[in-house]
Amino acid sequence: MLKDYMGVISLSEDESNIRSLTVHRPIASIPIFARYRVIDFMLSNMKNAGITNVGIFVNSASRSLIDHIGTGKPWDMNRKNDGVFIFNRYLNAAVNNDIKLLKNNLEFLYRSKKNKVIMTSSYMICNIDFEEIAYEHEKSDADVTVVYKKVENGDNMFLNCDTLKIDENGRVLSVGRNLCLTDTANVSMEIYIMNKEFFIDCILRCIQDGGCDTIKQYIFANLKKFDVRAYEYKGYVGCINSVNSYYRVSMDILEYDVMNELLNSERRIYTKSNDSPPTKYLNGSEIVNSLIANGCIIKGTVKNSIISRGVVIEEGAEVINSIVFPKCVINKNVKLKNVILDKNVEIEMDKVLIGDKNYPVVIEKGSYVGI
Amino acid sequence: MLKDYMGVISLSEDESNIRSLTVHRPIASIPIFARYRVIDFMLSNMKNAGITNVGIFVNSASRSLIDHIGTGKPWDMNRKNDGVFIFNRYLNAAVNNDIKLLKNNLEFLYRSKKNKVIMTSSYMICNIDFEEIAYEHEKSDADVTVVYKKVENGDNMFLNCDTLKIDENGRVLSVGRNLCLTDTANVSMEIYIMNKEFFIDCILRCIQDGGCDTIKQYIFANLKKFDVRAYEYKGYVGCINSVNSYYRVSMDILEYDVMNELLNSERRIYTKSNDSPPTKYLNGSEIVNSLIANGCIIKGTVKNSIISRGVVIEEGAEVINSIVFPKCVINKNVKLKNVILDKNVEIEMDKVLIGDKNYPVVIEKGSYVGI
Amino acid sequence: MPKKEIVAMILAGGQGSRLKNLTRNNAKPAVPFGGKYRIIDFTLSNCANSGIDTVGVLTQYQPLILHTHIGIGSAWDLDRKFGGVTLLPPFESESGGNWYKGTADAIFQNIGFIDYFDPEYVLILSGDHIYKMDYSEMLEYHKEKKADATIAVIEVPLKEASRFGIMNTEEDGRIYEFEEKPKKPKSTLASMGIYIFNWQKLKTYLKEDEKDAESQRDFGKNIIPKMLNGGLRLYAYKFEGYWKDVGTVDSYWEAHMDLLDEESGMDLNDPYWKIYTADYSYPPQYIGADAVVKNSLIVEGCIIEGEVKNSVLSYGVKVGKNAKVIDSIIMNHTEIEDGAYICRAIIGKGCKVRAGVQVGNCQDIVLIGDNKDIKENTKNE
Amino acid sequence: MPKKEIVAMILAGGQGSRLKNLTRNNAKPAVPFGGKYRIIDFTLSNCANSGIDTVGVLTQYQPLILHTHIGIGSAWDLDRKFGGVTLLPPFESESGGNWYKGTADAIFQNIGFIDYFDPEYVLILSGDHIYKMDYSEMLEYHKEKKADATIAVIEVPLKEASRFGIMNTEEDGRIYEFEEKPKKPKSTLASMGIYIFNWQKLKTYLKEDEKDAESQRDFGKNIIPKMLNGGLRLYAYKFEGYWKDVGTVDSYWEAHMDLLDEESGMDLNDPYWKIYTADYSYPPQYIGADAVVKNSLIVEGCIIEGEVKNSVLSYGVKVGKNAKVIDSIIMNHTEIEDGAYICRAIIGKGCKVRAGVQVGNCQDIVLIGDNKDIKENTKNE
Repeated sequence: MLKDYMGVISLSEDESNIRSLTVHRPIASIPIFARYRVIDFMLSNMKNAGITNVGIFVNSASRSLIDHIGTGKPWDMNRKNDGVFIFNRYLNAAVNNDIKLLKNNLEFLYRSKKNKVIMTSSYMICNIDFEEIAYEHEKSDADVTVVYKKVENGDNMFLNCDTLKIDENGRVLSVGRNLCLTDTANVSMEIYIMNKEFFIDCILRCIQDGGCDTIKQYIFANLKKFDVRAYEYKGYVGCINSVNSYYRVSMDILEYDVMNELLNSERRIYTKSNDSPPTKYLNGSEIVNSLIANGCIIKGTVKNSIISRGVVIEEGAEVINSIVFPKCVINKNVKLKNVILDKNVEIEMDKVLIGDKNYPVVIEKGSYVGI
Repeated sequence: MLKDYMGVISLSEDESNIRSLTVHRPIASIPIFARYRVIDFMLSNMKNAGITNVGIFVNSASRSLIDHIGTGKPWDMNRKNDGVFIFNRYLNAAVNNDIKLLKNNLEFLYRSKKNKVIMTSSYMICNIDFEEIAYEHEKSDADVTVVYKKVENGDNMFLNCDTLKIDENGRVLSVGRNLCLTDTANVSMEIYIMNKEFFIDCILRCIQDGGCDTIKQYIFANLKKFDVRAYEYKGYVGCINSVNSYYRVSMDILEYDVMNELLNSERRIYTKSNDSPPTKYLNGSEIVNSLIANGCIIKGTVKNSIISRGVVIEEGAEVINSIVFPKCVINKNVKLKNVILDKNVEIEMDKVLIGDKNYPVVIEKGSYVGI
Repeated sequence: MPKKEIVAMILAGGQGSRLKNLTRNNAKPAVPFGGKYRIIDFTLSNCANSGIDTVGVLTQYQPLILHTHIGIGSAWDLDRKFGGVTLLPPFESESGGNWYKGTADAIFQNIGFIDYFDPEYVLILSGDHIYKMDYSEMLEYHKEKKADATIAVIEVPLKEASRFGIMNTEEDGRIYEFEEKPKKPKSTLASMGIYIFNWQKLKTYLKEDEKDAESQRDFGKNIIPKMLNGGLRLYAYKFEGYWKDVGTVDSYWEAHMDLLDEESGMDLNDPYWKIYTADYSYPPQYIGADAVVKNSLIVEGCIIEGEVKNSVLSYGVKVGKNAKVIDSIIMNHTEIEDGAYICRAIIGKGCKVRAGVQVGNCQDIVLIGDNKDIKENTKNE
Repeated sequence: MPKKEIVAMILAGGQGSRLKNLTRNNAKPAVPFGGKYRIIDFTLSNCANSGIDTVGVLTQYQPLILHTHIGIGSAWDLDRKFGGVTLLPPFESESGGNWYKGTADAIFQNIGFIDYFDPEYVLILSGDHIYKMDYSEMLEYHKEKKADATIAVIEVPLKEASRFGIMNTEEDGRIYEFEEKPKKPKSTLASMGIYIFNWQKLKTYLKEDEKDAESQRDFGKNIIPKMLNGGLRLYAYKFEGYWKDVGTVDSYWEAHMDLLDEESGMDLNDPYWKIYTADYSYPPQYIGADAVVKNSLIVEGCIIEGEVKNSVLSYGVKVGKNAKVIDSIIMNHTEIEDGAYICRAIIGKGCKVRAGVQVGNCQDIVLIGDNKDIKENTKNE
């Protein structure tokens, strides 16, 4: 249990390629895998490592996030001392600038009795053992440890992610950006471990020196000065920074092994629960290779799809390779293929919506798709 | 119990004359009366009337407010259905504009099963019976009921407040602004009651027509069209919209009758509680006509003052006509007169700070006042 | 302190021994039901949905799971500043410790608790029935009739009436006679064990009954007959809707099959009458490529790779490839391995049914206790 | 499920009859203390501050106030997903209902609860002492000594030693003899009733003791001597600091006076060892223009217009003009009217001392129960 660590989740994430799902929310609170929000993974990773004090720093409008996190009870972080806190937009700051936000809330860091920090973003989905990484970090005596994944599909995933150039001792030499030109790449998972003192110092110097919008920029600009080590993560990582990657990661979870690794590990993923009844499958239903939440009523066909809480799928409807957010209604004989329905969408009887695997159709929250 | 009512607290309040206390917070979360925050009064008024669904709309940075409100447990509003919600700044809106904020969160209004709205601000401090007013409102068949106070000290308090011109039937004819030219005035307490449908309609029309920044402006611009009635409130009202008025209202509470009306009514005022021990008075202490919270250690003299939680007053120190926010330390032989200390201030031994009754000295949060 | 108009008291102390293995280490009201609920959730949710915010739960037999489940009542929005839910186990007082000797005695011993809220009315409920009922409507009826006591009744088939407490009423609903399990029933209105009393009246009768050495301290057997003898105004309130006493293994199984029947009138999906329960974080259900799922209720955490028909599966149940689960109830974290065949069975939590093993013969209902490792074909435990 | 290293069990079932009126309708651990606390808050806060997150509270005598006070343990941060605080009243099982017959029996009957967490160690505490202690340091000591059981002890004056259970130890702290209230004590190390046991060892001894018809089912009288006879490694852990058993009216009063004494070592203001309690919303204290307040502890909701010296006042106490409260403890919502004079008294909640009335003679301690209307001078109730 990492009793000396506090968590910092910086949600200064690039939303430019995932606008259609972030109209009403930051990436961190996009519904995912039928039951979760994106941020549940990093928050549960922290809980599972015994971290009880987490600050979430967010610049964009965060209504849905505040609702979701609440008192932090699902992550056992509803505590008198410590607990989870959301720090809101700093006036006039750009969305992907976290340094002012951190600076403005230094008190949170000072006040905590912890002396080390794990900083992450939310959009790298994984079920990871922070204890192991912290152990390696402390052993190495590095200033910063950054976690990365050696990917084989860098040519069509992880677009715009940081890539690390590493020497034989694991020290980070330089940081680039994945433009999907090669298949293999060392993609940074945006997980950083360092001493709290060092972290605070970076924030202050970054402000004083100017020129950096984010704390990682400051660290990467000083790779010669700081000892920054890379830790290779071998498990599954899903990167949610575009509609396309959101869709692909969602399809990944339908593979049993990925599902098992992410969701059925001893390290459980926690989320806010709702008072939904069991899902009711009626006689005409046909379900193949799908992930389904509670509270649904299913009379139709569901194949290779992800169905969130409280969805109704009427007789004769077919939902294929699609992702359905909570409380959608899919009426009789509707056909959906390669579609993402945001919350509270209703599709009228007999409608057909077919998207492309690489360009899934996205229907905005609350829409009624009729004639 | 007002089972059909929801509450809306709009914190689009003019902070221009109270800057020194609102650097880190909106007016709503300024500490007051040793134990409370300004918003506790309106929120408790709502709770005491049986209102269980309240939206708080705030444009300025609201960290301390979110901390204070939490899940709404102190006001029994930690509910599965209904409850208290904070709606944050709408991007790029001016501080004293509530209409965009309301418009952007119409879902909160639509989703509620209540059909009437009580809208208030936070800065008018009173312990008021909303049930009585709602009863009168419903009897009158008016579109809107607005609550006002006939004041006798309008020439030096209630600066910039709305003043109502009322006909013999209680209908509001026009709305002016108190520039402290006369002593008597009908000061609006910014409490409005109307149907939810009417309220939503006002929001939408206000946006469509343009020209109004706040919903009250829209209502007041249409006094010919709408039937707006005034309800006279006879109890104590303290208006917190300048440092001067904050100081005077604080001194008011030291009068037994005001204290009794505001704090010891059957309608209790609720607030977040802390784990503070009882206050310890030592042998040398002398306390006269003061309001003191838990968790203090008092060895010195306190006269006509308000001492918040966790304050230490050492031997020989004198605190007179002053207001001390939580966790201040007042060292030996310090003399304070007509002073406001914000949170976490420490005053070095032997220091003397003397302000004027009309211009109290304000020491900023976290300051160390030494040599 | 403001007073409360009505306080509900839920009798949740019974063992329910006819539920056999299901209540060996657990009180009947805390027996799992419907995949994610416990039996008492229905009564507690009825209280919450009826606007009753002050509830005492009388516990006695093996209450640990029940106490843990209810906690401070947050799941039912009953964690209130004044009122809310209070657990009332038997307690020791200066005059010694007393177990609850009967339903009426349990209330008698907690007169102090009820008096604290100074209510006009008391609603007596039992924690082991499956139904959805708006108690506020029953209270309206009680007030309208100016009754001293109102008893909820339900129409039962004439041939079954002799198994129940039967109310014989005037045309306007006033009860003139109560017969406990009559051989020749005169009516078909059976008591549901749901009573509204004027508290002051009830208190008087409870105190008198406590002095009666012959009394069994039971509402049905003692208090109601005494009230009738005393000339009090007792009225029957007719309930129309689904109601089931799940007191036996058979009725427990039937109630689950009713959940699967669209026509039964027990709909768990009603947004205006939600059934609340303590909720857990499990992953969504995973339905595999070769799975078949028909007419079933399944909750989160299940992994289905075989066939599930007419069944109710709780948290974290696994059904392996080519396994079949038919007409059955499977409790949490039980694993049905590949090729196993379950038919008309109730299987407790944490069991393992080994590959290829058959449980049940599709005729009698087979009940398997918790944490069993079933390696051989089983028709009766 | 992950296991827990240590589970704490707090014995909170006792009546504490020597506290007289204070425990007529309330268990001793729930008796108010120090203005805003209840006695058990100290033990629960010690658990929270020592990082122990799994706590069972064994209740028996009049537990309603205690149960309501503890709730799900939020005040002590003990509302945890796995672990937290669990209330354990006596319960009925298939073999019938059993009241707890002694301290050891109470633990014996809850073996199932402890086993659920599969702990290495069990910490046995009582809920009626006032002290601040870091149990994690005691656990460290226990591990260091490779002990089977560790008993916290405190040095007492030799002349008082015969009132306690006395541990006779080797130089390294190993206990070779335990004497319950010895006439000629060989040492001055008194047991504080705080034990750490290796759970598996304790379980064995509890099971054996349960078969012993002669046993009183008590840790001090039966389990510890049997362990010593069995050659187990028992160590004494010396506690240095404030510790007070508030079992009598006198010691209860003294403990309050200790709170007022800067030198006593019981500091409620320590930010690193907060004492937590269920907290209420009351207005700040109002100290009027003619009031005198010296060397006293006062909490919110009080209105002081008279004189208060060397006293502890709870929520909502009113002291009228020219009234004097000296060397006294006043419980919540009691009103001391104008000109009344209170000296060396403990006055229960909700009392009214009428104008000019004198309570106490400044010598013996006078104890007044709850909700009394005192119209005449009172020296003893």
